Parts: sequence; C-alpha cells; structure tokens
Amino acid sequence: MWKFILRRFLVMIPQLFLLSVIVFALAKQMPGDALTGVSMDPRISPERLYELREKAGLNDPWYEQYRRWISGIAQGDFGKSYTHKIPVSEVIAERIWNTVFLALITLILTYLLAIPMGIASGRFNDTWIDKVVTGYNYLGFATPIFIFALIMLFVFGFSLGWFPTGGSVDSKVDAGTFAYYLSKLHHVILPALSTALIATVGTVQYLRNEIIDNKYKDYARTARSKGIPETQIYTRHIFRNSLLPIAAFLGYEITGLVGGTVIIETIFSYPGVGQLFVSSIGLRDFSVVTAIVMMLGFATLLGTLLSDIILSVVDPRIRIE
Amino acid sequence: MVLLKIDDLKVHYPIRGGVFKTISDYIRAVDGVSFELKEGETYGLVGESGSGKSTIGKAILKLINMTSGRIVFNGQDLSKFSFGQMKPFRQDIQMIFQDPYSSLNPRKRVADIIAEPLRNYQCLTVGEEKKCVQNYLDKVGLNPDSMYKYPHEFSGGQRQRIGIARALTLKPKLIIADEPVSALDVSVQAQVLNFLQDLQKEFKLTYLFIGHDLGVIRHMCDKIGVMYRGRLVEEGISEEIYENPQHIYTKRLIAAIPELNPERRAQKTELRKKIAKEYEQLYPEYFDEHGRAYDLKSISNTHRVAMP
Amino acid sequence: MEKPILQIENLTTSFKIKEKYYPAVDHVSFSVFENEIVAVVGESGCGKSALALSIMRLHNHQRTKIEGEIKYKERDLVDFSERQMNQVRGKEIGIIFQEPLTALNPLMTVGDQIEENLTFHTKLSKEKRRLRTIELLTQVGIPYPTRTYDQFPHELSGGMRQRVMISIAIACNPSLVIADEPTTALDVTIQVQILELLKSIQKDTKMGIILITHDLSVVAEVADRIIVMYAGQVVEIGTVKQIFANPLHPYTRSLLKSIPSQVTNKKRLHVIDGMVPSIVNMNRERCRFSPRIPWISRNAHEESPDLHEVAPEHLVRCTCYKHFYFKGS
Amino acid sequence: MKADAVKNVQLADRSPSGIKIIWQEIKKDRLALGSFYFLLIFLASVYIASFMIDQKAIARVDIFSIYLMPSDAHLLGTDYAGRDILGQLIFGTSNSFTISLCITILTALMGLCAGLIAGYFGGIVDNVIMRVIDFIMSLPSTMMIIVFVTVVPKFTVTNFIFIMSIFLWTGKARLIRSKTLAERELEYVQASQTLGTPHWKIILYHILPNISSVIIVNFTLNLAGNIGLETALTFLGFGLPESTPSLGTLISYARNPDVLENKWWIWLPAAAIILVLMLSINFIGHALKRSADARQRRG
Repeated sequence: MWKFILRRFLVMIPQLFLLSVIVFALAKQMPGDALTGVSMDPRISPERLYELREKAGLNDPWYEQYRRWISGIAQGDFGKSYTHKIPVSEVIAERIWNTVFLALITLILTYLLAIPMGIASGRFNDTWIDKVVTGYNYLGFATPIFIFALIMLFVFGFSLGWFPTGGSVDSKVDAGTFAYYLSKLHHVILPALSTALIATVGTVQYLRNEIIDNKYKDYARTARSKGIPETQIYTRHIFRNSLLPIAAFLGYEITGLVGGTVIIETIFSYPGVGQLFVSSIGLRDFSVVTAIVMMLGFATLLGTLLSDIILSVVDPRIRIE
Repeated sequence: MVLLKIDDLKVHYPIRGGVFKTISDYIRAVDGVSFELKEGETYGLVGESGSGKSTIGKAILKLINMTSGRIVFNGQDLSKFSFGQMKPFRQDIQMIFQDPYSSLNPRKRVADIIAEPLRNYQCLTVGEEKKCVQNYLDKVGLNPDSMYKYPHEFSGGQRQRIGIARALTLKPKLIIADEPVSALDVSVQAQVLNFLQDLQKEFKLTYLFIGHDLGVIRHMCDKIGVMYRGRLVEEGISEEIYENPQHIYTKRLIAAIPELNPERRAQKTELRKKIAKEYEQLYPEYFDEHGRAYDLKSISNTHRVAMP
Repeated sequence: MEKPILQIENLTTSFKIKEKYYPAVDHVSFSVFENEIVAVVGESGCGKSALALSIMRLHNHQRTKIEGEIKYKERDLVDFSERQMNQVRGKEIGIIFQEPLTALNPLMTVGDQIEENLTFHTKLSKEKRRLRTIELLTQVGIPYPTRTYDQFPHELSGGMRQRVMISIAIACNPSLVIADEPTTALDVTIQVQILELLKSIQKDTKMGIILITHDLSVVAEVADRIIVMYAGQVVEIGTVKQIFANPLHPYTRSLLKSIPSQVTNKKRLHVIDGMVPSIVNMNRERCRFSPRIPWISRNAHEESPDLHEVAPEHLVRCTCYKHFYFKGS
Repeated sequence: MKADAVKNVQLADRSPSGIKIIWQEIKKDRLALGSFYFLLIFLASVYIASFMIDQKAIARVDIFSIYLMPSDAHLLGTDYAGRDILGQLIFGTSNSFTISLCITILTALMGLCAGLIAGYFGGIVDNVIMRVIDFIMSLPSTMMIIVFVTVVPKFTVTNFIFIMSIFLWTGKARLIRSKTLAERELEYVQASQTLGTPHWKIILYHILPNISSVIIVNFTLNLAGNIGLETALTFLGFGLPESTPSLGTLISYARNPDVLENKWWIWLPAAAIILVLMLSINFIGHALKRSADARQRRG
C-alpha cells in the first residue's frame, strides 16, 4: 500500500508541472501584464516602457519567466492584484476560508442526504420508498444546479425571506462571537443545501445500484446460509461493501465542488474564491485569475489523489499487493 | 510428416513492482516448451489451470506475443511474422474456443459468423457463400435453415458446433481446440467429441487438443504432452502416459483421475496416498532448486520425460 | 432402521417467470441418513441446485414457491419462519458453494467470516471463537491457520478458499452439509483433496452430506447413494453399486455411456439425441425423457411413469426399461 | 454450470437488433414515450418558429417597452432592452439545443476514437491515452473553460463548442474504454482475430455494435447534461456571445436581484424550458439504460 501511495504521489509531480505550464501559458495569453496599467499612462515614453519591461523580466524567454513565476508560487507569491492593489495571496486569503467552509458544509449535507436515501432505496428496492427516491433522482439528474439555486434563492431568499440573499456573514455582528458563527452558518446553509440536494443524486444512485448488486452476490448468499438475520446481513456485509467505494468518491466529490463554487457563489453573492474568480475575469484582473486556477487545480489534483488513497486503504485487494 | 514444430517456446509476462513499476520478475507462463505435431494426428496438451497450455495455443496464432522460441508450420517459421503478416497462414491454422457463449458474437447471425473467414480470404458471390455456409452447417449436424438465426437461439452444444463450422470453412490443416468441451454437459460433450473425430477423418485434420479433463484427452489424443508450470514434464503416446507414467507429476495427475468403478474406491485411495507420499519425497529429484522441471529426455522412441 | 436426518417428501420448488409459476424441482422425495453421502446428479437445468437452495430456503422469496415437506429431524422446514430458519442455517445445516472466490466476502478476513457463524449460533467468548476458528482451519488442512485467519480470500488459492468454505459450513458441527458442486471450479488434483477432506470430516462428525454434482466420476468416488435427476424429477435412486453396476433408467444409462471412459480409445461416444426440455415449454404429462429416445416407439411409454421400487433401495421412474438396449452393449 | 447459465442469460439478453429492443423498452415506459413525443413536437415547433421569425426584429432594442409584463403584444413580456421574451426563448432554445447536440456529437466521436483504441490495443497506447484523460479529468474544468473562453482571441460559437469538447470527451472515452476492455476479453474477438479479420474491422463491426447500447444511453444523458452546462456558462457570462441568445442568456438577467425578485417572466420560462428539456431527455435516457441493463429491464 505504501508503495502505491508513494507512486501515486510521484505521478502527481508531472501532473502538477503540466498544470502549471498550462496555467502559465494561459496567463501569457491573457491580455495585459503587470505593466499594462503603466503603459496606459501617456507620460511614459515607449523607451522607458521597454526599459521597465526589461527590468521586470517581461522580455526574457518564456522558460526564464516561467521559472521565476513558479518559484514565486512555491514561496506563496502570486504577484500583485491589479484592482485590489495588494498581493494576490492576500486577496485570496480573505476569501478562501469562506469557500472551504461552504464546501465542507456542502460535503457534509451531500453525504447526510445520500447515505440514508441510497441505503433505503437499495435495501428496499421496488417498494414505494425506492420509487420516491428514484423519482427524486430523476428530477435531480435533470436539474442544473444554477437553475435550482436560483429558484431556491427566489423562494427562500426573496419570497419567504428565511435566508440572507448574499454575503457570508451579517456585518452587524462582531467577529468571534457565537452570533457571528451562527450568522456564518445562516449564510452558508442555502447555497450549501442547494448544491447538496442536486449533487447528492449521483451518490444516491451509485449507492443504490451498489447495494442491489451486492445483495444478490454469492457472498451475501453465503452469509444467509450461516443463519444471519437479514438486517445483520445488511449491516455486516452489504452496507460495508457498498459504502467503501462511496468513501473513495470523497476526493472526486471535492473536484466537483470546486467547479460548482464558481456558479453557486456567483448566484448567492457569496464572497468566496469562486465569486472572486468570476469578478476578477470581469475586471480583467488576471494575476488573481491565474492564482485561483492554479490553486483550485492543485485542489482537484489533491482530491483525486485523496480518492485513490482512500480506495487503496479500504480495499484489501489493493491494500495487500 | 511434421506439420507443426514448436521449439523452445517462451511466453513471459513481466511482473512490475516497487514505486517505479520496474520489472522485478517474470511470470513464466510458458517456459521453454518444444514438441512436434505430425500431420493427421491429435496432440493433447494437458495440465491444470495456469500450467500454460492455453497460452501455447494462443501464442501459435499470435493472439499472445511470444517472448522467444520458434514456431515452424509447414516449414515456415511463423515466429518472425507480425500479427498482420500472419494473415495468409491463418487459413491453415484455426482455433476452436472454450466458451460457446462468448466465442460467438451475439449481434451477428449464424450465416455472418460462419462466413466471416470466407469474406476475409475469398471473394464469393452471395449464392456461393450461402451454399458454402449451408454445407458446413450440415457437416456439423445443424439444420441449414439455422443460418438466419442468432447465437442465443441455440444451446451450448449447438453453439460449439457453429464455432467448429466457422473454423472449418477455410479448410485448415491444423485446428487448435482450446478446451472445446469443458463448458458442456457430459451428453453434449460426447456429441461434440464425436463430431470432432468425424471431421478429422473427413478433412484430414490435425488437432492440437488442449484440455484439463484426462478422460477426454485420452479419448481424443494419439500423443499427449503433460504440462506443469509452463513446462512439459512428460510426453508420449496415450498408453505410455496413462499406463506407464514416469514423471512424478504425471503420476499424481493420473492418480487423481476419478475412479468410475465404485468397487475399487479403497484401492484407489491407497494408490493416491502412496503417490502423494512419493511426490513429496521425490520432488527434489524431479524439479530443480527453482521448482522448474528439467528438460525432456527420451526414454523410448515416443516417450520423453523431464528428468535431470 | 434408524431415523433419517432429512426426509424430503414431494418437494416442489417453482419459479415465477412472467407471472406464472413453473416447477424447477418437481415432487422430489428422498431421505438422508447419518454418516451418509447422497449424491444428486444431473445435467445443467435439471433442478439439482434449486433443490439444494430449497432445503436451505435460500431462494428469492418473492419469486419462488416451495411446497411439500422438508423434514429435518422431525420438524418441517417448509413451515418455519425466517427466524426459526436462521436457527437451522449454519447451525444444523451447512452449505458449500461451487465458486469459492465469489462465495466469500472479498472485504472481510477469512477468520471473521468463519467466526460469524459461531457468533450467531454459540455463546463462546471472542477469544474462544478465535481459537475454535483456528482449530477449524487446522481441521480443513490449511497449513498456516493463524496466518490465514487474518488473510483475505483473494490471497488464497482456489483449493484453500474451498477449504475455508468448508470450514464455514462445518463451524457449528451441523448434522447435514449440502455441497453444491464443491469441486467443479477446481483442478483434478485439488478436487481429489477436497473430496478426501469431506470424507474424513464425515468420519469424525457422522454428518450427512448431500453432494450436488454434474460429474458422475465424482459421484463414483465418494457417494453412498445416488439420486439421478432429469428435468426437475428424480428418475432413479439407488446405492452407488446399483447405479453403476446396473443402471436401469435410459437416462442414467445414457449418461454413463457418454463419459469418455479411460479404457475405450477413439471409439464413438454415446450421444443422447435432442435437448433438455426448458422449464417453461415442458410437457409435464408424459415421461419427460421419452422425446429423446427415438428408437423406441412412443406407445411403449406409460403416460407419466411413477418412481417405483425394482430392488431394495433401487427406484426407477420408467416402466419399460427392460425393453431398452444400446448399440454395442 | 451455474455461472455459465447466468452468462448465457446475459449474453442472450444482448439479442440481435438493439434498436428494436430500445424502441420496445421506450414504448413500455409511458413516461419515456410521452417524453419522446413531447420532445419531437416541441423541438420541431421551436425550429420551425425560429425559421419563420425575423431574428433582427427580436434583437431590436425598443426603449419604450422595457420590462413589460406579459401582455397580448408580448406574450411573455420584454427584457431590459424591450426585446420580446418569447422570441428570445425560441431562438434561445434552438441555439442551446443545437450547440449542446454539436458538443455531444463531437465529444462522442472523440470519446469513441480514444476509448476504442485504448481499450482494444491496450499496452502503451492505452497508457498514453489514459494518462492524458486522467490529466484532463483532474483539471477544474468549469474554470478552465471560462479562462479559455476569455483568452481565446476571436470568440465564436464554433470556438465555444471546441473549448467545451476539449474538456468533456474524457468521461466518455473512459466509459467506452472500460466497455471495450470487457468486450475484448470475450472470445469472439479472439475468434475474429484467428479468422484473419483486421483490427479495424473487429473494432468497427464486432466491438462497436456490442457496446452501442451503452454509447446511446451515455449520449442521451450527456445531451441533457450539456444543455445544463452550456446554459450555466452562458448564465455566468462565459458561454454564448449575446448576439447568439441562449436560454442561459435569459436566466442570466436574474443575476440582477431586481429581475430575480420582481420580474419572473424574464427568467422563469427559460428555466422551465431547460428543466423540461433535460427531464424529458433524461426520461428517455433512463428507459434506454434499463433496456441496456438486463437486470433493470422491466418484465
């Protein structure tokens, strides 16, 4: 197993390198660079500009620039934001915890919804409860998150007014108090729930099929032949075997969430990284955009890594090589 | 006349291990096997699962890449050909597969299945092709009308016969039968075996018959090679192998054949006990320090045994 | 005469196919005594596996109907509730399945899977259970029982896995073990070992064994009595000597003749014409084997023959077996 | 014997004519059949209408009729520039559907090529293709698409389709590869090889028909998914240019809280159409899935 994990880590290195090259190439393609603001200034002559560019290293060959850029990133230096006038790392740091918090709550809600639903409809397949869950799945599969989120915002945010329609925390409460955390939770519930209600569908479906598959497997029959009561067969054998692959999906789930944050944070005006990303593109603040793509790309790579590792840990067929 | 000569055939698969997936060792599926098939005879390769017997059959047809060795068919060395260059020779060497269910494409009609080789090698008119397909269906005892049906409309035995008809259409010289009856019930198995024998006479076929059922092998084969862990441990005509086995593994295998006469149970059990003991004691004499069987040595004109 | 462990009377197991029930096991009656191996033989689709599962009541309940009597030590299992049945399964009757790899839970250690049986049927402490499991592993001939205890099924060879299956079946000293094709997936040399193992366990425990198999040679090796099944019915019952020395039913005789025997080389094998009738389109009114005996005139058959005794313990479902002859015999 | 019987049933279920079975399965499922007819009629009328209506008239800004409630003149009201919502809906639907269909077809072709080749040949070819797929799959695709869309010098609908396809073919390729791998293990493939059938013929005439049901199911479900994805991106402002109205364009007006809260007629009909479209395609897809998967087949 250790060999497997180590190898998996090693595989990530070229992936990370490739990711950074792509992001760097994209960044180079983006209109404007660190001196774009300056170049607009009519008082600066083209010769002076050239000099400045030379000094900033913008005329160096791309690999030289890449080397400088990547070593900066390795030290946490993503450059300076052109709209916020502060280092990009600081801009992102303000928002990142909001996003992590939102993602965490979403993840918890997703599994809280998925596991009971999947188990119920898999265990009692072809009964009314299964039909209800399957019906819900059909709807969930067919509903894009952004429409569902809009409707949720419209109903619970605007019409009923139960939840705030934007922001991550009430500006009137003091940081650090209990009311502050409560308010944070209050702000995060609606976006998290909107995502979870739709995102859970895939997991429910998978879990259901997995349970149905497992309950007709030969080993379940062996367990029955031992005289184990049916409920115990589920708890001891079938659920265990069906939930393990689900656990391994955790990482992929994170990957999916990263993409979802862009949409969900925009809709709920939630000040997280996703919203920052969209607004930065709008403002053409590309140093921020590059940094976010690089960071979230890293997060997705970590997510798939996590999944592979979990899978290797929980499945003895991989664990013992 | 020697039709097929296999010389020191090796099929090794790398085992990759460690962090960098470097090759740490090889699985020696077939590890230096040599034998000859004379025209018109049936050569049986027998062994337990994982002994490499099926691998040999597939390596001859380039379904599996061989590591080294020579396969000489009709004086032509096949081993140096690529998959594509093998095409002209595939007419002469055909294969019958083990699983009657998966060896026929479920989406094709019987006519298309049997005509597939014809379409690859011969340009026949629709009428000629139909006639040819019906002819071969008749040869394997199936109704010519069944050419318009799909494989799932047939039983296991019938499907296996369709597979045989398909192998026959190019009038091959050699047929490699890879466990052709092991998926079938006894009574159906008898039918297929009878057909194989009839067809051998009619088309002057040479069989390489691969199997694990010692009863079937004895029934079908003139000459038998016993395989163990990728090596031939003994080779000889049927009587030699069954009545006078020399290698300790062959002895054990023969002793394991179930006794059909219930009266002789006790005797058989005694014999097996004796052989099991012998096997343990004599193991180092018949296998080298790596558990590898020695090279074959002739002890008579036809009988060869792996001994140091 | 001693009392049988298991007495099956007119057992009929029907499967639901497109809203109708079709019997896969049709009025089967036989009994199993202590220290006896009863072999149920037949080709695929004859209902022998359905019979094995019916005794344990392991079928899908929604699609299966079981009628008749399965008397286990005087109690009828057909009337048992699931709860009562669970007291029988694993404890009183054990079962060994054909494919030992899929029959074992891939994500559970071998030890845990054997121990489960003890957890539900004994009051042994955890430590005692472990000791008993290791003892069982030793009993079934596993070379390193303590190490195997913590291993997963995929780490063992086919023969070893089947030994584990056997130890699960015998964990609670059942008085009856059903072995459903226990050696079909194994190599010949391993097959011999497993059969020897079953016999030696029986010697110690005096349990009854129902051996379900398609392989007549396996039967000849170990069985005491033989039940030959065809198309859901028992066509012949007898001791192993009776069946092998003097088979009466044409089906039994054909089967025996179609084995490529080890003596006759290159001779044509006997072939049974036609096909096993399918469970759905079967004429249940007539002798079910009659369509496959072309050289006998139809009216020579009694409409639907009963199983009747022709010699002590030897029963045949055929009235005209005396008229049959085989080419070359 | 038992295992063979099961296998027999499974292979037998893959009976000859896939399309016949598929149609039978859809007919058995009333919801799917209804969805099928609905889609047929709905899309036909949308496409016909989009040919008959003058697109320029719809796109014309009319400052006197900004944010009108639904009325006789404008059946579904107007937007911030006084443009008719109904007209935009018709163009939006046909645009969204056409573009999603193009993306689905393109990704299906890419996925088929890569998946079949990787699965059939295995070895190094497979390794290389899979590494590429793994890498693309581990990228945050939504963000990458957005960045590409903003970076690309001349942003057109064709470019959009290509950009989307680059990131969306991988899942399909993986699925097709795994199915091909499984199919390749079956002996009929080896049989064809021994019969002298060239590789490309085996792939196209033997393997492809046998995995076609999976591909069709995946295609349908992907089509629905792509409609969702395209509209979502347009909603964020990174999808179709405003000159090519999409259903997402209409919904994106709802990013303005005032529109979301008070002017439901602008965004709700578009949202409803997306939902209905995706639902009916999904219903058909799930019916197909049942027909492909014998275990779930009804009766």
